[in-house]
Amino acid sequence: MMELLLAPAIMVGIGLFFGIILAVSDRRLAVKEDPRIEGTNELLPGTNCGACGEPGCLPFAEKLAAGLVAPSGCTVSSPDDIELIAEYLQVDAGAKEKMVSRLRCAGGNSEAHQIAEYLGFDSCRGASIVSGGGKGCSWGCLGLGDCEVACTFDVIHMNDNGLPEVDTENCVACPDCVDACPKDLLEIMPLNQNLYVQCNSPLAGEAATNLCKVACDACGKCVADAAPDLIRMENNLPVVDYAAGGNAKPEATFRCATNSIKWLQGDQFQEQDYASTGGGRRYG
Amino acid sequence: MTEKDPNLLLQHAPLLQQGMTTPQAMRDVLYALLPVTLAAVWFFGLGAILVLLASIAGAALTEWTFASQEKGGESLLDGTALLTGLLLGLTLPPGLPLWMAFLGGAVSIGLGKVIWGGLGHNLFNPALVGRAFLLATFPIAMTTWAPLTGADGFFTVQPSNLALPFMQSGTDAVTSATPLGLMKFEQQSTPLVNLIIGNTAGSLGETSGLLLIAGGIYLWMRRDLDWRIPVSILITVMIFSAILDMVDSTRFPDPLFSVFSGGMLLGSIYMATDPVTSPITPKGAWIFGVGVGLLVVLIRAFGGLPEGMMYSILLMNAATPLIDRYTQPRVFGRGKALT
Amino acid sequence: MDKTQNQAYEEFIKGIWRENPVFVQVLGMCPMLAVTNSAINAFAMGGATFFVLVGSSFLVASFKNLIRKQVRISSFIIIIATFVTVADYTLEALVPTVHKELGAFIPLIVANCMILGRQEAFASKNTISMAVMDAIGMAAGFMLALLTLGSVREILGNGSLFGVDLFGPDFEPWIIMILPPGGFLTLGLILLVFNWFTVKKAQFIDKVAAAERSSS
Amino acid sequence: MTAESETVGSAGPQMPEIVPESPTIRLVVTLALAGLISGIAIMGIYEVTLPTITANKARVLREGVFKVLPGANRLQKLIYVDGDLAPTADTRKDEQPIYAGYDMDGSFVGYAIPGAGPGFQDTIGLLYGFKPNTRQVIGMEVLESKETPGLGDKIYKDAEFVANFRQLSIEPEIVTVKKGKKSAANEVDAITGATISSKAIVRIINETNDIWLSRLPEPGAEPPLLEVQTEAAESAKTVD
Amino acid sequence: MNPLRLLRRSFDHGVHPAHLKEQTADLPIQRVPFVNRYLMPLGQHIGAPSRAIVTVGERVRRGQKIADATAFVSTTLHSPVTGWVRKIEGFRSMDGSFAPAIEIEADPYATQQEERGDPLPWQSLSIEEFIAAVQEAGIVGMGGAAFPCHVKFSIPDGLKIRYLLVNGAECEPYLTNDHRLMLERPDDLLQGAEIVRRKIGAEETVIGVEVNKPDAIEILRRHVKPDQSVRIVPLQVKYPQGAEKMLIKSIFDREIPAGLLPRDVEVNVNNVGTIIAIFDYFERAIPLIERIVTVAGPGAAYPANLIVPLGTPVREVLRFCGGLKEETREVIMGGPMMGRPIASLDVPILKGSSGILAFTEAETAGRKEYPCIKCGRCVEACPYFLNPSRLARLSKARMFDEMREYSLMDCVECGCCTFSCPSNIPIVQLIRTGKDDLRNRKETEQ
Amino acid sequence: MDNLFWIFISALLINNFVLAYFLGLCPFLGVSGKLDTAFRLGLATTFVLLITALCAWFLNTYVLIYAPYLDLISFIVVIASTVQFIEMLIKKFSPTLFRALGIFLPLITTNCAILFLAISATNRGYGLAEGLVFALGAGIGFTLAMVLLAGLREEAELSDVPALIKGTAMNLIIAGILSMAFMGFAGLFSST
Ligand SMILES: Cc1cc2nc3c(=O)[nH]c(=O)nc-3n(C[C@H](O)[C@H](O)[C@H](O)COP(=O)(O)O)c2cc1C
Ligand SMILES: Cc1cc2nc3c(=O)[nH]c(=O)nc-3n(C[C@H](O)[C@H](O)[C@H](O)COP(=O)(O)O)c2cc1C
Ligand SMILES: Cc1cc2nc3c(=O)[nH]c(=O)nc-3n(C[C@H](O)[C@H](O)[C@H](O)COP(=O)(O)O)c2cc1C
Ligand SMILES: Cc1cc2nc3c(=O)[nH]c(=O)nc-3n(C[C@H](O)[C@H](O)[C@H](O)CO)c2cc1C
Ligand code: SF4
Ligand code: SF4
Ligand code: SF4
Ligand code: SF4
Ligand code: FES
Repeated sequence: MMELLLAPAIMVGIGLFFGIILAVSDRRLAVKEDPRIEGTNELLPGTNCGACGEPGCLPFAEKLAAGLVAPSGCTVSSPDDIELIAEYLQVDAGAKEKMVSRLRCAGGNSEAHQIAEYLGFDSCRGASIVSGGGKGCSWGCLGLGDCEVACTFDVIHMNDNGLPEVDTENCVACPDCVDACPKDLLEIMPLNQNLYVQCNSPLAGEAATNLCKVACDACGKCVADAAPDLIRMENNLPVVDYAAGGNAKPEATFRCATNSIKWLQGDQFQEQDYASTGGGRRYG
Repeated sequence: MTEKDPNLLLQHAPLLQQGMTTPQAMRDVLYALLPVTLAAVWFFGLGAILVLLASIAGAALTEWTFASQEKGGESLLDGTALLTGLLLGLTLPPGLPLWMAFLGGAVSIGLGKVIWGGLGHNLFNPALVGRAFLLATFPIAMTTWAPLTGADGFFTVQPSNLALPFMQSGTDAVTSATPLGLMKFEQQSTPLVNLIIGNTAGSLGETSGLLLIAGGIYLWMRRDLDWRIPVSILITVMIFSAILDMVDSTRFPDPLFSVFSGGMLLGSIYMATDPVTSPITPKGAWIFGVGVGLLVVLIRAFGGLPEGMMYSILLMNAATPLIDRYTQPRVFGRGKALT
Repeated sequence: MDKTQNQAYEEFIKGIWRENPVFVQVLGMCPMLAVTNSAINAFAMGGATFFVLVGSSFLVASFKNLIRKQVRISSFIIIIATFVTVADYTLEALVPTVHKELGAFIPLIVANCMILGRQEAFASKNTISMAVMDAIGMAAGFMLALLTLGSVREILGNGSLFGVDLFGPDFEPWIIMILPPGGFLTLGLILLVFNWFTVKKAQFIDKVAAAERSSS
Repeated sequence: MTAESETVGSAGPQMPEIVPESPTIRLVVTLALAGLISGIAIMGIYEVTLPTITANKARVLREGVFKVLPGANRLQKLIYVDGDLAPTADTRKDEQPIYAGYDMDGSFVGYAIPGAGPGFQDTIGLLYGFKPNTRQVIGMEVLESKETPGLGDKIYKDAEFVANFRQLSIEPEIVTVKKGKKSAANEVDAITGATISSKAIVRIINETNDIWLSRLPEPGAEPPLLEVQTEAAESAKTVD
Repeated sequence: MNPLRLLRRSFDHGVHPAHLKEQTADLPIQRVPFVNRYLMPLGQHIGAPSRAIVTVGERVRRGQKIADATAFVSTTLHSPVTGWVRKIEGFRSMDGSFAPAIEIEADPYATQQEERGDPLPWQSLSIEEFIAAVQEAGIVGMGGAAFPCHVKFSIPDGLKIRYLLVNGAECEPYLTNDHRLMLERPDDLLQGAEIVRRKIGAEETVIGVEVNKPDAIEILRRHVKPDQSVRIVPLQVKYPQGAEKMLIKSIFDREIPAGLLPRDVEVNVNNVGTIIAIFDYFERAIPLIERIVTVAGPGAAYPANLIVPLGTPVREVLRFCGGLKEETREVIMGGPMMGRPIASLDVPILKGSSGILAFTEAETAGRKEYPCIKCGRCVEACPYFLNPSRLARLSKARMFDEMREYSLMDCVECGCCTFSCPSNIPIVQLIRTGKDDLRNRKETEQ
Repeated sequence: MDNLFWIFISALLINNFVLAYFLGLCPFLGVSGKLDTAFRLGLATTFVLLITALCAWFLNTYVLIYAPYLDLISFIVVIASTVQFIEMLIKKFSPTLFRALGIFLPLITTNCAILFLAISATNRGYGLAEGLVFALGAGIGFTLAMVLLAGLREEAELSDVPALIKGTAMNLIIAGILSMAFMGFAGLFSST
């Protein structure tokens, strides 16, 4: 009988002993931290991509819990997830506008000229330090795909024309590609800003079009055709300023001789068919 | 003057190159091993050629199958797969069934190289990964040492060589013991002359000390190997075996025996020096060598196995990233007060 | 009714492939590698794990409302440890030879993170029936992994499967397979094959989807 | 624990609960209660399986002892206390027993002595039979070893090797010689390719002898078989 | 410290490329004729670009100031020819980008005779006036870096210069312009050095020359005048002996700590060409409007050493010496180890252009890249004791923290690593890419 | 003394907990990405192993002689509680030490190396000194394996490891090769 009682007795003893020690020390030794941080962190996607502007998900969670940022700052989470976090923290989700990465260049293999051949480290950053990489237009895309490599979410793919295509649907607007491009051609912007200038060349007239068929020659027609103040010329390039002007309309693009201002809906470079141009990456 | 501009090339400076290329270095090692290979055939007969070919075939085939697909078979051309196969073959016992040698070659390249991303990316010596695998997989066959060529002379092929794939080699093999085995288990020494010439039992390529050293000198003259590694290994081994020998000369062999027996020379000249898996810094090379030396003496003197060269190199391969990390040279103008 | 049945099936099936505890979640590696040098041992370990996982999931799901968050881990461990002790003694009584082979690894089931993980992540938040289905699925997935590994290692390492000789006496066993390195290497290669399958499957699905898109 | 369980989450994000403070006393009681229930459960299974397990163990032990002491079919457990070998029924964990084997008539056959020591890979545990009047080892059985299959495991799989220990003199001490070189009564033919394991066995026996021989009484003065204790001895809980 | 070092006058590591100087070493300096179009980029030096002070259409005289300094680390530009300003706008520059430049059309009827003025009374100038004069002359370092010279001469309070070190190492293969200057104008060089030495208050002038130019050492030794405090030091032939930190290590056995400058070890380093430019300004009142350029390389039809007015398009310089051979594939400005390839022959000669090298298929093609085999040759070549193999791999993987940890920024891009790499890895290029990455990152972090 | 030495060497090299016994694989595979972290985890584990040896000895000597069947459950409860208690102490009194080592403690308590140590020290009948030496050898051996793997993984980070094998598969294979290399220590100091 003694035997039989011994096991439960020991277990209860151990349980009580440590239960009490731990409970007491929990009170005495407790170091306070916001328990919601961990909870919030669990709700975040955990990709640590940095799209929110923080070094990772946990720091973002800390700021969330402290009320310094809104849940919608995480562009990776789906709207439902954002709602969930907002609900959990009892805060407002914040306005969320779909942002995507856009390429300020349309001069692929079939439009822009090479003036010299580049050989070496197979990357745009590498090429850009060797006399600019040999592309005639020294502001244009080098087409070696650093942005493709940098994209954490695998939504950038080089097309047959040697230009990166962003899958706008899945782009989460993290700035990886922006950071990677040595020519600073990618920019993060709201998806619904449809009027977009796909050129980065500050040259005007023939100087521009000699280097690239689709370069903006700074003729200014688009400025004239758009709502007043919506577009202005700066450094030989049109700048669309949604804050300053009225409604953007596709009409502004109609008279552009070089097709460098576009009315974009969804992905860039949709209508082009490059199969006929021979395709392939420009170098090796 | 051509009126038309040449289509200029943009290639980053410097445009001058020293001249040595990686495939050339690999070929040099193959050349350096040629005499050793011939000696293996001389001592062990036709069977040696078969074992070497089997392991080279295993290595080359694996390289070709896996590593070359995207690069269009080019990676075979740099010669490293052949070298790995040959080096593995040289560490195998003469009587090993051919299918095992083939498997070893395949494992060397498969587990030792391809999986890591191919040439230059592996962190363990591929040939030794293959050998360690074989030793752990077929310990009996791998420690059964066929004697030198017998009556058949050149045409000697051990019956065990011809075992069917996946089948045992049979137990009737004539065996002999390696100098190290004799020393360890029977406290019996082998004359130094035999060790230097190479007419002793052992792995195909490890027996002839003289030719191994000659090849090493060739590689050193061609600047293909880091002399610090073999030198530090051999010195460490000499010092520590001398100490042990003084303590108990029946149990522990003398320094020269230690250096000329077993895989010591093959390992320290050709395998510990594998550039890919040894430290890149000069100081690291010294540490690496001393580490290999200490481990070899430890395993040979106190371990369960008579030979420890392979394990020592593999263990130091594992430590190489750490060694490299902590032996970075002092950058010019840094870490020193203005003098 | 139909819906819950579906869901129960879903919980069950996910553990076997999509969320396989070993191949996908990489949990419970220690028992996985330590006891899989033969298929029989793998089977016994799988069985014991099955018993412990299903039993403790059942209990945890039953008492989930009683267990306070602060002491939930401790309580889970006590529950699991109890089941393990039961399994341990039962095995020792019924199959002493297997028990001796498995050695210390039966008690170590307590530390198998997969089991605790399921309590934390699933059983303590779901109904009893779902918890049990999930546990069965996970345990089956674990068993599947154990048996795969155990069979490969036994076939190559010993020329037999479940103790039955396969290749005759002349077979040269690959001894490394039953040694520790063999465990690591085989599991690594199996994971490689698993990844390969997953990628191929994804590619296949992509291809089908692309074909559908272009035809429509 | 927490870090591991994070990787487990399966069904997408679930709302983490915000834990309300619970009174300390409740936590302690929950734990104690869990302990109580578990204690009872374990006690239960232990009681249920105990007879079978003890019987199993006793059988293994008996088989082992009888194997290394040919001719014996009864045994009794002995421990060394205060300079004396005394029969005992129960051993504490820190006590190392040996076994005396007796034949049908109850006359003494020899001692079965357990020993352990490092082998090639891990500890080797064994039991050997020792006959004090001839000062011979008369049987040896490996109980536990992790030696390499195909090589080291020959120490118990190779009948020839095990046969070495049927009639092995321990004077002056047992030595290993190369296979086929056995020429004296105290020599053991090593297994080819597993010299280390062979030597380990011999060394373990020699070392165990060093401990036990001095503790054994004069030949002829062995403790007699105490009938009352046989049952208890058979149900001895542990061998190792 | 290696006691032998003082004997052999060298630094540790480094490489030994073939000298390849035979092509031009014996060719006296010639003057290229004037052409009709010159292009003067406003940013020819390190530091802030200059500001044009002429207008389109304006007539300018040879030697007339056409652009002014915009900051202390900035300098002036002078018209290389007499003619008219035609354009001031973006032109393709050496690095491939478009940068503002002044286009001048030469007056075909002008004599283009430089107006040799009176010597400046340099003896009586205060150090501040001297520095202002150097800036006014538009003189920059001619050793390659094109660092505004006057900045180097302004020594902060508390520091003192003991040695004026004249860099005549010319360690780059092919180049012989410094060599020719030393041979042809030894007196001017010694006098120029004397001017600088006195002005910056140095005790001694040390001229370091690699021993593969024995004639230069000879001539200089012979021409030293008793009142000139000059020492000629022969140096071991080893690349990059001419890098100033290596030079100081070789000659004075002092290691300049990372981040510090020669002046912190009481030395001021100047290239031979720089000293000559200073001589020209103070003794002849000619500002920096032309420089010596070596045209060489396997692709050059007629190699030469030339006096070239700044702003002359490369195409015209090449045309003067017979153009490029058919098989030419690459044209490099500067030496083969550190020079930069150009994408177009229209780019002009700048203040820092020491050479135009043309390379053919043989030097440029067939460089198959293999993976790094960690052979350590680059580690043993790097004169800065970096781990180039690792830096290259880190740069490829964009591991920024590790790049800093391994002192990526300390690389001077000398090219020893790439030179010695058996796997043909473009290590320097990778390191430069990594440097750019790190710099951009620092910007975005701020 | 000899015995203690062999226990130490055996746990450290010959029967390395990770590479020969497959213990503590969760942290071995999970926390070996960074050298620094791996090293600190190793230290923390060594510490917990030592505590475990102490607890196990205490339980074996004073509690389990009365109820041996409670070994498993009492080990796990007592060790976990003790470690948790120590963790709280460290967190309170040395935040730096906590950040360096303490954060790993909860991770370690549930790993199987700890439990194995307690159980096998019991089964082998180790006394206090033997238990502690065993724990020390095991801990250092674990740290050694961790540090080697972490160094290799950091280096492999810069290699072109094929995507299919990157991650756990690669880590397992590295562990396999390491384990193969550690086989060289078999029989160390037992052959004499
Ligand atoms: C993978 C491997 C496992 C081994 N296992 C054992 C073993 O378990 N027991 C043993 O005594 N020797 C083992 N050996 C062999 C020993 O290292 C040693 O070579 C052998 O004991 C020497 O015996 P011999 O002198 O009869 O050849 C093994 C060798 C290898 C390569
Ligand atoms: C790798 C390297 C090599 C150099 N080689 C030379 C050289 O051969 N001759 C030279 O005058 N300057 C050379 N320099 C430039 C010197 O470091 C230093 O900038 C120059 O001598 C200073 O003089 P300056 O400002 O008058 O040009 C080299 C620089 C580097 C980084
Ligand atoms: C503020 C400042 C002061 C300098 N002072 C000196 C100096 O006293 N002596 C000198 O030789 N160079 C001086 N330099 C120039 C550099 O040492 C060096 O010539 C220039 O950075 C190019 O060197 P490189 O050709 O080796 O890259 C100075 C540079 C700066 C930015
Ligand atoms: C001096 C030298 C030694 C080498 N030693 C080996 C060796 O021991 N084993 C091997 O597989 N490859 C060796 N190689 C070839 C090559 O480095 C090896 O295949 C790479 O490890 C594969 O990535 C050697 C190469 C050189 C230049
Ligand atoms: S956008 Fe930039 S990074 Fe992308 S391919 Fe073009 S140049 Fe390269
Ligand atoms: S219409 Fe086209 S070419 Fe003209 S300014 Fe606008 S974008 Fe440029
Ligand atoms: S380029 Fe940089 S890394 Fe390479 S050798 Fe020169 S200083 Fe060293
Ligand atoms: S020289 Fe080239 S191959 Fe050798 S270590 Fe350096 S980068 Fe690697
Ligand atoms: S299962 Fe062993 S540490 Fe997790």
